[in-house]
Amino acid sequence: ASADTLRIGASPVPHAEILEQAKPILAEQGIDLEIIIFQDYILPNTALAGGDIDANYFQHVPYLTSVLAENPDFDFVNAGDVHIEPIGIYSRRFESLQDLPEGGRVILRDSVAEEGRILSIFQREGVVGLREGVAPVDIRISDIVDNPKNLTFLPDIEAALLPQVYFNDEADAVTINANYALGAGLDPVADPIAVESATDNPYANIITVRAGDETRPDIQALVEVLHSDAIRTFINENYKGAVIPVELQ
Amino acid sequence: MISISHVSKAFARRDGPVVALDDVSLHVAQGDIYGIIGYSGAGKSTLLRLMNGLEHPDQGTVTVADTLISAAPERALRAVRPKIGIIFQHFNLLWSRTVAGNIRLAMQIAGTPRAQIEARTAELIRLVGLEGRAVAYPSQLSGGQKQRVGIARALANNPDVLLCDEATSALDPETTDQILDLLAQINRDFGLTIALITHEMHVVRRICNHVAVMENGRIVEAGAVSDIFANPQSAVTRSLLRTLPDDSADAPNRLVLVYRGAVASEPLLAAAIQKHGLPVTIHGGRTNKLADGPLGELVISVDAAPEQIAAFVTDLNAAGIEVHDV
Amino acid sequence: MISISHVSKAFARRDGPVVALDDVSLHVAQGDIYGIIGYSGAGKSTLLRLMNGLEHPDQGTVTVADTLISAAPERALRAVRPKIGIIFQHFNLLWSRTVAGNIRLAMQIAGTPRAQIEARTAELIRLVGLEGRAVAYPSQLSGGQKQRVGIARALANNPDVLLCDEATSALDPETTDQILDLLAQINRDFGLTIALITHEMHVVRRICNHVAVMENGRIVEAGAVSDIFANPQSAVTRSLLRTLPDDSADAPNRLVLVYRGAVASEPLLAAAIQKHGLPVTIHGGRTNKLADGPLGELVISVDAAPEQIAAFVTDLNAAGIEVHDV
Amino acid sequence: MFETLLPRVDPARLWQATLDTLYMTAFAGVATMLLGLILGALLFLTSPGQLWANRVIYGVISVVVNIARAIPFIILLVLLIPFTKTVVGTILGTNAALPALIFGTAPFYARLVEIAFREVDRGVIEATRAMGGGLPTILLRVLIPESAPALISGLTVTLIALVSYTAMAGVIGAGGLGHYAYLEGFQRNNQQVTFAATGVILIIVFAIQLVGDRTTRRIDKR
Amino acid sequence: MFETLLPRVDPARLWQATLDTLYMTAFAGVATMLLGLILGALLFLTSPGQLWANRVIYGVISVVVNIARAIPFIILLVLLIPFTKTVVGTILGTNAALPALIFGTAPFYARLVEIAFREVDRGVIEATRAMGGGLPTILLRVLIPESAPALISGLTVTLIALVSYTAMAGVIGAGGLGHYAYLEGFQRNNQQVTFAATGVILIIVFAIQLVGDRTTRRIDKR
Ligand SMILES: Nc1ncnc2c1ncn2[C@@H]1O[C@H](COP(=O)(O)OP(=O)(O)OP(=O)(O)O)[C@@H](O)[C@H]1O
Ligand SMILES: Nc1ncnc2c1ncn2[C@@H]1O[C@H](COP(=O)(O)OP(=O)(O)OP(=O)(O)O)[C@@H](O)[C@H]1O
Ligand SMILES: [Mg+2]
Ligand SMILES: [Mg+2]
Repeated sequence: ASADTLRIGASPVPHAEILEQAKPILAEQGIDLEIIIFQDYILPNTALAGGDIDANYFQHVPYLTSVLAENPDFDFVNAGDVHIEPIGIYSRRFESLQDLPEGGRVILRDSVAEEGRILSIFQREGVVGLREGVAPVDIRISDIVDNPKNLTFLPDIEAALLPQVYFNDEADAVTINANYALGAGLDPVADPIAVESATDNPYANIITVRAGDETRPDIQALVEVLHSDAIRTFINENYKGAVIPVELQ
Repeated sequence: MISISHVSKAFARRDGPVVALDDVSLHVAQGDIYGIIGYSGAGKSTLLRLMNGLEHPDQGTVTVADTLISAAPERALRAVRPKIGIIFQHFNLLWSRTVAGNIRLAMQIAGTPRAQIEARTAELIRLVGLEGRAVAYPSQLSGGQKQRVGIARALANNPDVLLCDEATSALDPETTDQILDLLAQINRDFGLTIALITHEMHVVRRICNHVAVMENGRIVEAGAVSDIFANPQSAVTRSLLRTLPDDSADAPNRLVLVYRGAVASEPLLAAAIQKHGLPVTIHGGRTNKLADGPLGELVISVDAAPEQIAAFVTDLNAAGIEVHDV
Repeated sequence: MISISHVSKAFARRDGPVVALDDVSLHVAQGDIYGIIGYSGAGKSTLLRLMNGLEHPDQGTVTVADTLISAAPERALRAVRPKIGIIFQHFNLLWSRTVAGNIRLAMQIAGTPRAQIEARTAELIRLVGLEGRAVAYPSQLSGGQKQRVGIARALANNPDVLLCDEATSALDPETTDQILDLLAQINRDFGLTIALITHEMHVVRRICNHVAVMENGRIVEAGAVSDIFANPQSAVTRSLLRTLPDDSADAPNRLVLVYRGAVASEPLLAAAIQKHGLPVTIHGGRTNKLADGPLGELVISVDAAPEQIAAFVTDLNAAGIEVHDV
Repeated sequence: MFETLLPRVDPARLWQATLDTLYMTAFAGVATMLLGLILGALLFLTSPGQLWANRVIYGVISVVVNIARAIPFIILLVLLIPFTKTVVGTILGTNAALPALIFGTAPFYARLVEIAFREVDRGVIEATRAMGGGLPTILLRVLIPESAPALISGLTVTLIALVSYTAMAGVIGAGGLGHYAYLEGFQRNNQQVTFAATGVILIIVFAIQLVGDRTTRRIDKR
Repeated sequence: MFETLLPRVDPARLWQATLDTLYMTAFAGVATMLLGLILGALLFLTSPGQLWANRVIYGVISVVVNIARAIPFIILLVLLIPFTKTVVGTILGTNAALPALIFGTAPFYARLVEIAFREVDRGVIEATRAMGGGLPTILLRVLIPESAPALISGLTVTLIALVSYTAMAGVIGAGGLGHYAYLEGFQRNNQQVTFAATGVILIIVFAIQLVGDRTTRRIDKR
């Protein structure tokens, strides 16, 4: 039976929650899905490279690309896109990013993989200008070249605490990942003052496996289940637009 | 001043209780120097600790200076304790404080003004002979020096009552005498009441006016020192009395007769007295069984003309007795 | 057995060094019981601690049983130490072990077989009079009881050399005598060499054959006990000797004469001796200055017919002397 | 020097993180010491067989102390948000981290204080009582000075734990070296930052240890 | 009962988390105790003025101990990956968490052991040396028994710190109550899980404290 065990590393929310839905379905196919939760973005890839897990599910393609560039000994491939989590920007004081005052304070989560992603929203709204020629995933706050409002970006807060930060009105704007917004009773579609677009979003979260494993039947079964209607329905109903299943070609 | 009435006290132990005090009654009047003697483990320390409420009796009452110590709440005890000094058997000094610091503590607790504390501390250090060691820590002191710090500390607040648990056991005789003289003087001048545990009879003899003899948690004999010394009733007392040293060495115009070995047991002095017919006062003496045979010493004084004495001494010398003139 | 040669030792202190030992030399022969006396702080404990290497001299050498203790590495010291028992001034018992456990420790260190340990422990507990207290912890013992545990522990390994630092200072005279007799017996039977610090002259008198008198870190006098006692040279020694008690109370066929107050100073006995012409041996006696006046006691024996003695006693009684027949 | 040795470390940020760590450690350290002493003294005095022996008070303090020690830091942080908001005025930054840091480490020090007090010779406490000394005297003039070496060593241990504890305060933007090492070094796979930040942490830790050891040895007069 | 009182808590998962915590605490606890005793004894014996006084050894142990205490847990975890992989065979799960837990807490206990040993009466150590006792005797028959109350209390403190420390081991999938409370309770905003998991942590903590306190009092014969 152990031959049928598939060990997958995942971020806690929503990745692990989605996998939990897939677990009974895979069990019917004789695959025992073992979910290992990671809270950081380094160890899941370390564990994958070391063979401690068979796959992981926490990162998006731009992040994987930069990881592979930095770690030549990693040989990973994308076994399939699963979902997109559009990031929302919330404010208790203002209606839009353009309304943010001179010298306003913006709070970001402490995930370096998402800094560039969030700043891109500010660029899209015309509030800041970013350095040209830097890959989105590598953009840092230090890459802001044009900041007419003189906004301050504070990037150090644990993602799960951000709803509290918002409720306590600690800053002019707070970015909150949709799943945490949902957990805190916010509407991740209606409440934000700016949202990342769901279409053409390069930040689809993927199943990553060691090269060659993408053809393993159990991996393929997993991806298939994650793409199944049952899971798509679960995502849509449970996350109410905060997590969006990827479009299937 | 101190009234102990039908007090009993037992300590719980794995294999049953140890009775430390068994129906003990004792009365120490104001101004008394009351000795408590007895064998090791007789209950002396326990009795003393009842007198300032460090230990509470299972039965009976303890009254000190009109305070019912045995039933007083801690708050009431705190009020009377600065006036009840105690010298502990094991000193109980703070290792973190110097000699001066340890003495100061007692006065700081009593709320003595700072300037007064300094002066008194210096005075006490001098009294117990620790000049120049004021800044030494207990770990740098000899056993007797530690004990003297404990004595100074107990006297710091000019107490009305002083409890001494083997206060001089670690001291040489000279220092012991100095301390005892000091206590006797405070007793005379300020009416200090003292309860004093000791196993040394000469301490009792030197300063106590009353004494209680303890054995197995009971008081077997108590009363005025001269009565007890002259007429010991119990075996314990008699046995303890045998160790008394002699005071006569400081008698005036005295002769010291030393005789060794076989000479010691013969009635030579009596023979000489008979022969010369002199009025010889025998102040004291002792026969000591040394490892290499007996050694006798007698202290006498002779009220006679110098040439009479000289003849007497010559006869004694001829009989093998050394005579020292002091 | 123990050879100390030109040893000096100073302790560093905030305000300059304290010289604890200053050019001290001492020789203790195999089988000696060597007393060390002196005032508090004279350096006695420091000297003793050199003898088992707990302290190292600044200068000079210490040799015990052919081992150069003062320069031996810890490993070599470990080998000889089980045969050098020590009784500490402050006992140094383990609070976590019972009476029996503390005694056992010494034998466990020496590697004694378990069965033997049990038998010897029971024997030692009996020897020091702690029967029934084997399972008590030090915190449940009186001061003297703790000291006796320390004594038992030091004797556990049948040492060749025993170092005693005020080994009986917390003990009553009766227990002290028992312990001293025990030590003397071991000394006789097994040739145990003993170095013994005390401030009690009667301890020296009772068991020592040699004695050294210390003052301010120096040995001011040393030699055979009978020489020193008969002919003390230094002021310290004379002062210490004044405290010797009397051994005569156990003389056979004796009479005890007690006289109080004014009676004490008069030559009454001499007068009676002259009048009756009897061969009176004076074994000893003392004059004690009690708080309420002098109290004298003389121990004599009279080699005469009963009716002669009766007449003699009647005269003494008439002069105000109480006579006890023991 | 920095640029050549550790080109990927931003000295300004490292310096800021160092300041944050020092600030949090110092401030929370002082508060921990005071609160720990008070709680530890209460624990000691109310424990069975001691001067103030009181089952109820001992029980209550024990519960509070244990809860604060047992709860994961981030949950403690969240539980304290209302308190922090009221006292500090914000729930973000170094200041906002202080309540959780203090509540997290003070109970810990309290236990070390309790242990240290229990080692004080009973005879000495008894002597103080015999001189008429009440609780303030026993506490301030006897228990604390007599257990000072253990109190200082315990504080050294606590402060070092606190230094590594401040790393967790990073989750509310309190900065600090631990968080810097984690976020910039570990998360971004920038070994130079990890190395530099950890190095500075070690320097701080050694400084604390050194001062603690020296002080302990200096005041230990046994 | 569970279903009605705390319907949003999965008893099986809570139970599993409890087992994980107990397993990690027990295993790492025993190892911490042994390693801590050894390191603590070395620290004590080699420190200035003690039996084995040796600047170099003391310095080296002090450095190792301080490094392990000062580094943020996750970085310690990463640093230990090669070691863990070799010894445990995997870098994930409860077993993989043990090395980091032990390396994180043993130095801490070592310091408490050092402090406890320093409180042992010098006279007693001296007496043991005077009887010919060497290091093994002094350590096993004197230092440890005479400081046992402080050693046990210190172990209690360490074990409780360990319980809350296991929460951090969750980052490598080690499970445990703290991680469960954080992930399932806090992150998913499920107060019932936070409550239940924290409750179980408290029960464990109190059990440790109770046993520790009892033992301490029983063996303290002063
Ligand atoms: N560790 C130390 N540091 C500083 N001074 C010390 C130390 N140990 C002893 N001394 C000093 O050395 C001198 C001799 O001390 P020692 O203990 O040998 O005296 P002692 O003759 O045994 O006295 P006692 O009869 O009072 O025990 C004393 O003045 C004492 O204060
Ligand atoms: N805390 C205790 N627990 C159990 N037994 C105790 C305790 N304290 C004293 N004892 C016992 O009570 C008896 C009386 O002890 P106490 O200390 O009063 O004797 P002491 O007369 O002062 O003896 P010493 O002259 O040896 O100091 C002893 O047998 C002792 O062992
Ligand atoms: Mg006593
Ligand atoms: Mg001495």
